[in-house]
This record gives sequence, C-alpha cells and structure tokens, in this order.
Amino acid sequence: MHHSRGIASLTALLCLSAAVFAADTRDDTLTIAFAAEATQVDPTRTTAGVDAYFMSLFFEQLLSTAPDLQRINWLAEKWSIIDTNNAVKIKVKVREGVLFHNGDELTTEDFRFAYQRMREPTSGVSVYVRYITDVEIHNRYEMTLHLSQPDPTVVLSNLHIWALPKAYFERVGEAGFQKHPIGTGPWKFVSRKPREELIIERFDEYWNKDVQPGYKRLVIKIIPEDTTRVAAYKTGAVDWIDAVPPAQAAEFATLPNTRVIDLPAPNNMFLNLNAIDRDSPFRDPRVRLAVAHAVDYDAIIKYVLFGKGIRTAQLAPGTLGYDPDLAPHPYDPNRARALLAEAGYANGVGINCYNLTTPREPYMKEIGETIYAYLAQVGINCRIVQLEYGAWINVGRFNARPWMDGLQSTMWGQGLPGDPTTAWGGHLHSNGDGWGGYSYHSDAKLDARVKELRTLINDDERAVKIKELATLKHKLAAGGIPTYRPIITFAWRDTVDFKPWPTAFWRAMRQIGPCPSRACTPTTLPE
Amino acid sequence: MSTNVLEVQDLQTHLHLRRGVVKAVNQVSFSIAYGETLGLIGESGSGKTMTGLSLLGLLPRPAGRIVGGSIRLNGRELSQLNQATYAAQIRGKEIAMISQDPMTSLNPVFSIGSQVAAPIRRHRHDTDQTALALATEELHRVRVPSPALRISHFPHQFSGGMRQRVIAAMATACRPNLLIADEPTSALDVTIQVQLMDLLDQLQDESGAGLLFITHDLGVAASLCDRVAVMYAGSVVETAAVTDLYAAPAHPYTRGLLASVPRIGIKTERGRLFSIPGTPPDPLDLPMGCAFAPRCDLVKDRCHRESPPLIDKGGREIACFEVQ
Amino acid sequence: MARYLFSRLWQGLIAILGAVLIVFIAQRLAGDPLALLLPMDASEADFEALRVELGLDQPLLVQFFRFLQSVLVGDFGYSYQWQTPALDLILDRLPATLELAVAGLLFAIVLAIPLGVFSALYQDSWVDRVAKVFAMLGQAIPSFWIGLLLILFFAVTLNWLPAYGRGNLSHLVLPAIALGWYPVAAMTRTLRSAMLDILQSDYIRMARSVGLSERAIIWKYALRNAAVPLATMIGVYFANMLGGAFVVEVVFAWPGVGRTVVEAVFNRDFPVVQAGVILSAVVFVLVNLLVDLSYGLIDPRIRHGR
Amino acid sequence: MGAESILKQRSIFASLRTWLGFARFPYIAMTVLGLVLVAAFFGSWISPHSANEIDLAMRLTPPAWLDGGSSAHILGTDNLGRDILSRLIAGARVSVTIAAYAIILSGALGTFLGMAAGYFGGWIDAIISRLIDIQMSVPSIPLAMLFVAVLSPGEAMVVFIIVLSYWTWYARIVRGEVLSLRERDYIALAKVAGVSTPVIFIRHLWPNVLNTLLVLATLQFGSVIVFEAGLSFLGLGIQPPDVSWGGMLSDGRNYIEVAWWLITMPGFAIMMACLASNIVGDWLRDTLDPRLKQS
Repeated sequence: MHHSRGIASLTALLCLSAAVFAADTRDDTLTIAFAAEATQVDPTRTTAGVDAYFMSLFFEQLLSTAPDLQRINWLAEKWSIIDTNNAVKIKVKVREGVLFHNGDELTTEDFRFAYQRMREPTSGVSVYVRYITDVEIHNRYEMTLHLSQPDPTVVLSNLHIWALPKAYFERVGEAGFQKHPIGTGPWKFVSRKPREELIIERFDEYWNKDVQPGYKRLVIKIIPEDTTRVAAYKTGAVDWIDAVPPAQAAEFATLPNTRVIDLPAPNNMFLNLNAIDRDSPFRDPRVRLAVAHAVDYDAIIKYVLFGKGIRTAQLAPGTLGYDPDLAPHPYDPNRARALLAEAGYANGVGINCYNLTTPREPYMKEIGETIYAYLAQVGINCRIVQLEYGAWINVGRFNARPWMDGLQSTMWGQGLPGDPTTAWGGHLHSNGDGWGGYSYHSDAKLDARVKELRTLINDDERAVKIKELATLKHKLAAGGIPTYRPIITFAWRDTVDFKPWPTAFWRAMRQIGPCPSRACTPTTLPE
Repeated sequence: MSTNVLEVQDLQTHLHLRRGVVKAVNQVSFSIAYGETLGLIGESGSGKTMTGLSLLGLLPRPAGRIVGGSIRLNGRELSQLNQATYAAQIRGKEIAMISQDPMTSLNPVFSIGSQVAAPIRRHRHDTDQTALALATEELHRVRVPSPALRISHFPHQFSGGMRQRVIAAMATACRPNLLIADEPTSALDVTIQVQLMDLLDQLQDESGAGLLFITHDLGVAASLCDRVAVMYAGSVVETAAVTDLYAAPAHPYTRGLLASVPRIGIKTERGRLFSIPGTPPDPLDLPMGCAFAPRCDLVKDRCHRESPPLIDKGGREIACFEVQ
Repeated sequence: MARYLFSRLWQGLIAILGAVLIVFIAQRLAGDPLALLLPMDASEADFEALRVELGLDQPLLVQFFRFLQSVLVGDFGYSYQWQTPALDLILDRLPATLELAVAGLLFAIVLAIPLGVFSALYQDSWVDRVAKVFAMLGQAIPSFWIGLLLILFFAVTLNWLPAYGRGNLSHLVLPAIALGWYPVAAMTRTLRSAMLDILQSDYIRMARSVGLSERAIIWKYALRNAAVPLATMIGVYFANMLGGAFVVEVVFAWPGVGRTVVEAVFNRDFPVVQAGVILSAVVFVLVNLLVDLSYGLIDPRIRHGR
Repeated sequence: MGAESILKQRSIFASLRTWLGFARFPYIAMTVLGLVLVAAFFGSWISPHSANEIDLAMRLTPPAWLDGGSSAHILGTDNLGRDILSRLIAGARVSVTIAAYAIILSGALGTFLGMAAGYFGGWIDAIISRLIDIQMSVPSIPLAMLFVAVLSPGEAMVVFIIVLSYWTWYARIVRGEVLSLRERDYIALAKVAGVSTPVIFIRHLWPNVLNTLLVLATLQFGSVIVFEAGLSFLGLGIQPPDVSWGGMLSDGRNYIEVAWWLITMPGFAIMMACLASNIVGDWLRDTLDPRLKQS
C-alpha cells in the first residue's frame, strides 16, 4: 500500500544513515572538536592564523616554544648568532635521525628548499625570511643562515624556516603535496574533508619520544557553531573541545569527569582604523581616541565574556617591552563626544564597520556589534559589514591591501609571546612591513621607529624602544587599538591526558593520550 | 419458506441532511424470486436508487440510515447488519451491483485483472495468482475477447460496452444470489444496450440469481423484466407482472408514466404525448396522505389525509384508494 | 508520455540554462572575472594570457557560451577557501541535503496522508479541524522558527533529541520536522479535496458494492488515485524544500549544501556559491522530471499517453 | 508554489474564520495588521527605548511577568541588554518598509509583464512565459545567496531578491486574467473601434485586474515578511545596526538554553503578521472578487 511503502523507505533511509554515521569507538582513537579550521596545508603558503592548526600537527621548525613560553631547541640541536659588524649569520646544527613521514631523513637540503619556497613573493610568509639572503649548506646536518641586516624577528619566529620534504615535494609536485602533505611532525595526515573533519595518525618514528601523542588516531571534527560543539561534547560524540562559550564555562567546570583549562589567547580584539584615505575621519587622532574612549570594555568582559578576557592597553605581560604603567584608555563617553566635537564631528559621523569574525575566539560577532553600539552612543554610526575571517583572506588574495574604508574589528596577535615588532610592522608601518602585509596607518616618524626595532638585536635596547613606541602609539591611537585578550576555555574528558602547548593558539596536539587513572592534570601554565 | 431470494418489507430509509430529513424510501415492500427479474421503475428522485443502496448497505454516510422495515436475503435479516459484516459476507458474495456508468465505475489506475480479481480474492480467500486466473475466466464468461491479454490492461483501453462487461464480470464473479443493476444501460449505445441485456439474461440463466433492475426506461424494463415495481416519491405505488402492467396500468401515476412515453404498439389516450401535470413533491416536505395526490386526476379528500397501503389485488399490488 | 517527457526535459534544460545565465550575470557583477579564475600567485603576464585565452575581449555572448561550456563539464573553479574544486565541495554535501529534504518530505507525506484522508472521511470532525489548524500554522510559521522552537522544546527543555549536527536517526528527526512542516498544510488540503472527489466516485461505489473492505478501499483504491495530485504537490514543493533545507541546515548545523553555501557567502568564496546555486537548480529540475515520471507509474492513462 | 494554487489553498483561512466565528469581518487579523502598521509608522513615538540602546548590566533580563523581570523591559532584554519590545517595533518598520517596496515593485513588474503576455500573446507571451518558468525553477534562497555573495547585503538587496522571486506570482495570474478578458466582447469592440492599446490597458484591463492585485498584494505581505526574516536570519538580509525580526532570531539562537524569549518573541511577531495578512487577504478576496472564491 502506498503509505506503508513510504514508511518502509523512511525506515530504510534512517537505518542507512544510522549505519553510515555509526561512531568509531576504538580505544586508540580520540575524537575531538575544533571551532575553526586551517585553510592551507602548505606551511610556506599560509595566509591565516588558523593555518597553524594544521602546521603544528605535521610540520616543525628549528626552534619551538615550550608550555612555559620559553624558546627551546627543536629540530635544531644547537644554534648560535654570529654578529659581526656588517653581517649577521646564524649557524645551525640540525638534529640527526629525524625522519619525514615517508621515511626520508631530514637534512639541511630540506630547509634550504623551504627557504626558497618561502622567498617566493606569493608565499605570504616571506616577511619572516626577508633579510635572510642565503641558506648555506655545509653538510647534511649543518648550515648557516646569512642575513643582510640584523633581524630579531627571525629568532622571534623560531628561526621560522619549516622542515619541508624536498625529495617528496619534487616527486609529487604542488598538487600532490596539497593532497597528501608530509612533514616531520608527531602526526601523519590521513584524510581531510573541509568543514567536516581531519583524520590524522600518530607518527611512530617521531624523533621526540618525550612528547609523542598517546593515541594512535585522532579525528578532528570541525564544528564552528558554539551550541553544536557544546552539544557534541555533552552527548559524548567528542571528548575534547576548544573554545567553550564563556556563558557555559562555569557550567563546564562542574560537569562530571570533565577537565577545563583557561588559556590566554595570543590574540587581541583589535580595532583597525583607516587613517590613510583622504576622506577618512580617522586621519584625525582625536576621532581615533574618541573610538578608544567610547567603549566600555570592562563591562563587555564582565557581562558578555563572563570575565574571560584581559583588558590590554598595548602589550600583554610577558611581552618584551611590556609597560605595566601604560593604562588602557578609560571608558568615558563624554570625553569621546568632546573629542569628536573638537574634530568637527559634533553631529556624529557615519562609517563602515567591518565585523571580521572567526569561531576561534568566542562571541566575536556580538562583541563587534556591542562595540559598534557603544560607538553609536557617542555619535560614530556604523554601517555594519559582516565578514567571516576567510572572506578577508579571500579579498586579500586579489589586492595588496584589502579594501577597508572605515573601522574593522578583528583578532590580531600583538606579539605574544615575544615582542610586537612583526605585528607593528604589519599594521603600524605604512607599507605593511610585517605579517599580513597591509596597514591603514601612515606616519613617517612611527615608520622609522618600527624600522629601527626591526634591526635592533639587543633585547635590553629593544625593550626600551618598544616601550617608547607603545606609549606613542597609544597616545595617538595609531595603527589600531588593542582592547582585550580573550581567554579560551578548553574542556576534555578526564579519560584524556592533555597538556597544552602554546603553538597554534594552544591547539597543538603534541601531548595528548589516554589517562587510565583519571588523575592526569595539565601542566601549570604561566599567568 | 419460499423461493424468494429477497423479501423487502416496509423498508424505510431516511437521509438526514442539514436542511431536513428526506424520506427517500418510505414503507417499500417487494420480493424477488430466484431467477426472477424485478424492474424497479421511477423518475429520478423517486427513491429507486436509494432502495438499491439500502439493499447493498451502501447508503451515503453519515446521512443515510434505514429507520424501519426489514430486508431478508434468503431469510437472513440484513437491515441491522454492521458494515464490516455487510462487506465481508453480503456485498459481492450474496448481492452485487452493476452500476450506472461504465465509463466511471472502473478505477482508472488499477488493471482490469486486479479489479475483477479483487472480489474473488476477498470472498474466496484465494491467492493473488488463482484469483487472477479466475478473473480471466470471468472475463471470458462475459465474452471479453482475449481475456488473458486484457487482464493486464487498464480501463481507459476498453470501450464503454467492454467496460460494462468487465463490471458485470466483477459483480458476478462470486455468483451472488441477487444482482442489482442500476441503470446499467443508460450510458450505452442502443446496440450495446441490447448486447448487455442479453448478457444479463445469460448471467442470470447461468446462476439462477434474482435480478433487481433499476431503471427509468420503461422500454428496457419491458424487454428484460418479469415483474415491475413502480416507485413514486419514495413509495412503491404499483407492482405487477410486466405484461399486465404494460397492458393495463392501474395506478394513476403508472398510467401517466406510460402515457408520457411514445411507444409503438401502445396507443396514447388522447392520441398525443401526455405529460403528468405538476411536479414531483419536494422530498424534504412530502404532503400528507398520498404523495401523488396533488397531481392525481382521481384525487379525493381522503387521499390528502391517509397514505394508501399497497394492497394485493388479483396478482398485482396497487397503492391507491380510488383504483382499489 | 515520451513526447510529454521530452517537452518537460526541454523545459528543464531551458531552466538550467536560465540559472547558468543568472549566475553568469551575477559573476560579471562581482568584478573582474580574471581575479576569480586565476590562482593567487598569478602574475600580470598570466592575467594577460588568460584574458586572451578566455576571450574576454570578445562579445558577452561568446563569453557566456564559454562559461556554459565549463559548467557543462563541471568546472566551477577552485574554492578560494579550501583550494579544492568547488563542485566537489558541493557534491560532497549533497547527500546530506538530499537526506534532509527527503526525510522532510517523508515527514510531510506521512503526516499529510492520514490528516488528508481522515479529514476527508470525517468532514468537520475534530480531525478536520486539527488539519485546518495545521494548515494555518504551517503556512504562517517559518521553518527556521519551527526549528528553533523544536530545539527549545525537545532538545533544551525535554532533552529528548539532539539539537544539532548530523549523526544517527535521532539527529534527523527535528530538522526533518522543521523542514516538512510547511508543505504538510498544502498536501493535506490537496489530499483532502482529492479524496473527497474520489470517495464520491462511481468506481469507489463499485468497489464497495463487491464487498471490498473499507480499509482496502480507502488506503489502496482511493489513495492510489489521490497520488497523482499529491505527486504534483510534491514536485511543486521540492523547490521549496531545497531552499528551505538551506535555512534549516543553518538552524541545525546540518552539514549540507545550504550551510556550505551560506558559509561560502560569508567567506566571499564565489566558486562555491555558484556551484551550489547551479547544482540546486539542476537538482530541482531533475526532481521535477522524476515527479513527471512518477505520474506515469501512478496513472496508466498518462503512461499510455492520454 | 504556483500562484493559482496559492489563491486556492489560502481559502483554508476562510474556513478557519468561519470556524472561529468571525466570518464576516476579520477583526482580530485587522487589529494585528493595524498594530504592525502603527509600530512601523509611529514606532519612534511608542517605543519605550531606543532599539540599539545597550545595557550590558541588564542583559538577558526575562520578560516582566517572570522572576527577575523588569517593568522597564516588558518583553525582556537580549544578549546585549537591548529592549526586545523596542526592537520588535523597530523590526516592524523594516519589515513593513521592505514589504511595501517589494510588493509595489514586484507587483508593477509582474503586472506589466503579465498584461503584455496576456494581451499581445505570440512571441511576447512565449518569451515572458519562458522567463516565468526559468524564474520558478531557481529556488529563491540560493538565488539570494548568489547575489549577496557578489554584491553586498542590505535593504535594497532584500527588495531586489524579493522582486526577483515574486514577480512571477503577479505575472502568471494577471496573464491568465487578461487572456480571458481579451476574449470578452467589449475589449474586442474597443479594438474594432480603434481604441489605442494603452487606453485599452488603462480603461479596460487595469480595473479588472485591480482587485486581483489587491488580494495578491495582501497575501504577499505575509509571505514577504517570512521571506525577509529568513534572509535576515541567514545573515543575507538586513544588516545590523538595522533591526529585523529574522536577525533577532539569529542573534537569539546562541542563547536558546538560557533565554527562551530571545527566539520566541520575534518568531511570534513574524507568525502573527503573516497569519493576519493571510486572513485579511482571504477576506479581501472573498469580498472583492467572488470569482476567486473556492467552490
């Protein structure tokens, strides 16, 4: 009969879907959920911060940052800076016996190959090797990096050159590498479905036995929606999630058999202001300062973020040149209105506000809207343009400087850990001499100071200069306004032993394994 | 008790409509013997179709209801039977109907075979395959050419006459004792009509079933029926052997009815076409007494007060005070 | 039937062509098509070469046919975001969307059939009234709100069913209801009036007169006849379901075409958007062809070309 | 959905009106519709707060009748402490404005093309009919996504998408009406008498399709409100800081576990507006144009 046939096919369909999605419940497999996802698998082609999510699994650099934020040797067994008067060299001894996932041994040739790829103008990360003129190979394990001028960012970025398998790359080509990337990292690539999942396997021949993963297999689900990710954890579909929504962080702390940890993001909610276009109101520092005074970030942190945020003026504690006396611009709407009036905008001003969001940090969309609502109350009226972070990257692919004619709220690293030189090179220096390669500010004096920092290699001198520049930048609200650092909450089942590493916004899966005793606690963290 | 297959006694069927109660069948009595064909004649709205539906238990729901009288089929009382029993034990098995319009009485989306096989499967509990084989035989019996081929065809591939045969095969597949034919010929060409009436004759001869032939067509009734019952406004006004009735209609209505039909061999009273004056009464508001009284040329006072009962008068029954 | 199908096929092709044209126009509105087609490491020389190769100096009509050509071979370019062919991204997610749409449709049918049949059988009874209220609410409540209310009620308050994502059967329930809600009304109405007509028909009286059980008569004989108008409804509503699925997917974080395309919109990932739009037009046309074919299965008169 | 079938199906509302006992005049529906219009036109005077006024300390305040509710915020506040009632009122303005533009433009376009197709027939009809077919086979939500992806979202874009999706409603019905009108004697007479085509259109065809248009427009109002809410819900429609009911729903989703009123209030507004316009549209049809009444 007609209707019973319908029911039969419904049943069949449902059985089918149940069979297809039956969970893989093997003990040596752990399923976890990320909110955001990398877009690139080639470390010499990264364009976005989230790309580190992948890089940290498969690829490694010469140095690394330890959980205590100290720089440690990694693929480099030892290294030293040779600073002669007019030339800087970095001598590196590469660790012996490190294998790529295909069994090839890592040699200095692979670093040279990666350096060359990074030098290509389209790589997007060429800024890190800008002043490295050559990678000189002495033998399989020894090489020297030649720099045309002192560049502290090379060290700050962990001697940024990636270990890229030259022989493999040349055999399979660009497309082949995209399809199946290999590196020296603790995890091997298995398969990937964009916006759905990434499956990786432990690399059993991994060189660093101390930090080898405990699970044989890791299934990383990509779940951008907060509610969905939370539901996936609560229903047991996944056993580890990042970016627990602040509204539910307290509840998670009380969930049975669950461990949570709050980690300060190396990022900052950052307002970028177009101070270069001729008709942009933000050319006037008073308007920029009005923006800084108009928003009550303490209230936002308290009420919207449930305390999961740290108010910052420019730099965060732990950064080179951090100045504890530099206080954030206080919330003062009257002052903001007065500044606007002084600048000739007594009746308010209309601008485009680009709300760049990513699920990586919590509540970005509504915090953006909150900020714009505060701005409206002093007379800065936003026409909101909602953009996923990816859109910005995609727009950026076609223009040196993505089109942004007003104000933009986004997450931006302000040099944590380490120092802010790269970040300032990106959005304070007029031609974007840094990560991201674009800036909306142009001030010759500030440019010179950024340039100076770029070549200053002594840390004590750097700290002084950074402090000075931070103060100057703060007073002028130049090169954008940092506001607060988000605190990211991670949660996982107590059957899992997880020790967060700072790489990839704390998402590096270096030390994750089963915890039979249910008594594993994460290593203590700074701050 | 008797050789009557059907005995209907004082049957009363009402239709409860929103506007009121229609006494569609009002104290109707008649009987049909095995092998006999009774014609039920009347204008549209006279209650003849409702009588047929009452026998089949297929009154329109929820409006139609049998409120009195009895229907006995082989001595079994049917009027109080519930629907499920009616469907399982009576319809298609004991009583079957050949309906009005062959063009619309077959389901367009099922094959002929499955439709003819349906009652067989239902009443003989045969397997689908046996039922289909039997259905083929039935089609052969009603003289549908190459039935084995035709069972997989659909109604729209059949002509009107052929469809009527299929319907006949479907109705008689389980050899019912009583067949009700409700205007089976009205939608057909005259030549096909004749063929169908032959067929009905044949089927009846084979099975010895009683046949209730419902029609408004006096000519068709004359050629097929043994006896005729004439209905007017829900009541039977006259029952007689067909030859008697046509030769000498007794009830004023019957007389009027016959007079209004131009027929070869029967002279109309005044040498020209006659029509009964007035119109049939509003079924919602039947007059007191004889329903035909307002149009009757023999009407007396009494006719307006009392309903004349159907009284046996020398082999025929008449419901009229004056003629009695 | 063949001729009918042929004309429907032709109409479908025209419609797809129209969809491709709309996408082409939209693409031109997007700005320099070269920027959309070239990889990010393209040089000025590459641009010039491609400009000539693509004949962008040629008339728009020629350009359109070139575009059509690449669409025909399934070449929508690479996703900016994922560096994989845009069509693959969409096709990967098509099963999830179809699963949802079919489940929604089945929900609608499974609900509409008893509602329609019983409200025809018992006119003006409580069943009929319930069906009417359903119809009224079905058309006035948007699917995304139903979806949210279902989540609020069955997932948050009662905690009976999962609210988000794709997984086992239980994940499918709420989205399917949210999606199937809207067409229930129209289907019930269609079925009700069709059944009313059919149950009055001579062939049903005939079926009754040979003693077939009431159950067989309604659920087999009558319903099969009512299936033709119902199938028309299903065809008409499938477009709705596909569009609706896009919204419902977002509500329930269902990993289908809709959510992917919405994300692609926010990421300005144009190749993915255009692949999604054209594919949904193709699926829509195909579904309608299937519905046309099903008429033939249901009704032999149509099969035999009457 | 076919426009003819819409006209037929919607008369469910007629029977519902009978059932609810206000068959003659749809008082309740008219009142609801009136409220929506009042909110749209006089919103700034009756609104208790400014729609975008945030008060983080008061965020997620429940409606006044619940524990923790505040009489300052009768329907509660949202995740940024904005007053929900004020936002509903502001949303009504947006919804009504968009509906008005969309209805007028799609009605004008559809009527013009429908009249032309019906009156002239031939290749004009063929082209327009084919256009209608094409339009109807591209689902409107994906279409909206396409245009939003290349241009930017906003009120104008929403109106554009709605016009693109809805002109076929008008075109098909008007074409049908004109086709039948064309055969009438008086039109034929006018033609024979040498009356110019524009005059025939304005004098003879226009008054006849006017009632139909009015009915369609009323029915479209509800449909447009739902459609616009859907687009805004997806983030493809009205952009903040402009307030829309769909956008409110979208914002409220993340708080479904802690603040049910964020999603119920705007959804209820959408439902009531749509329901009211459907009921009024039905009533108008029955009153103005008995031919459209279901037998």
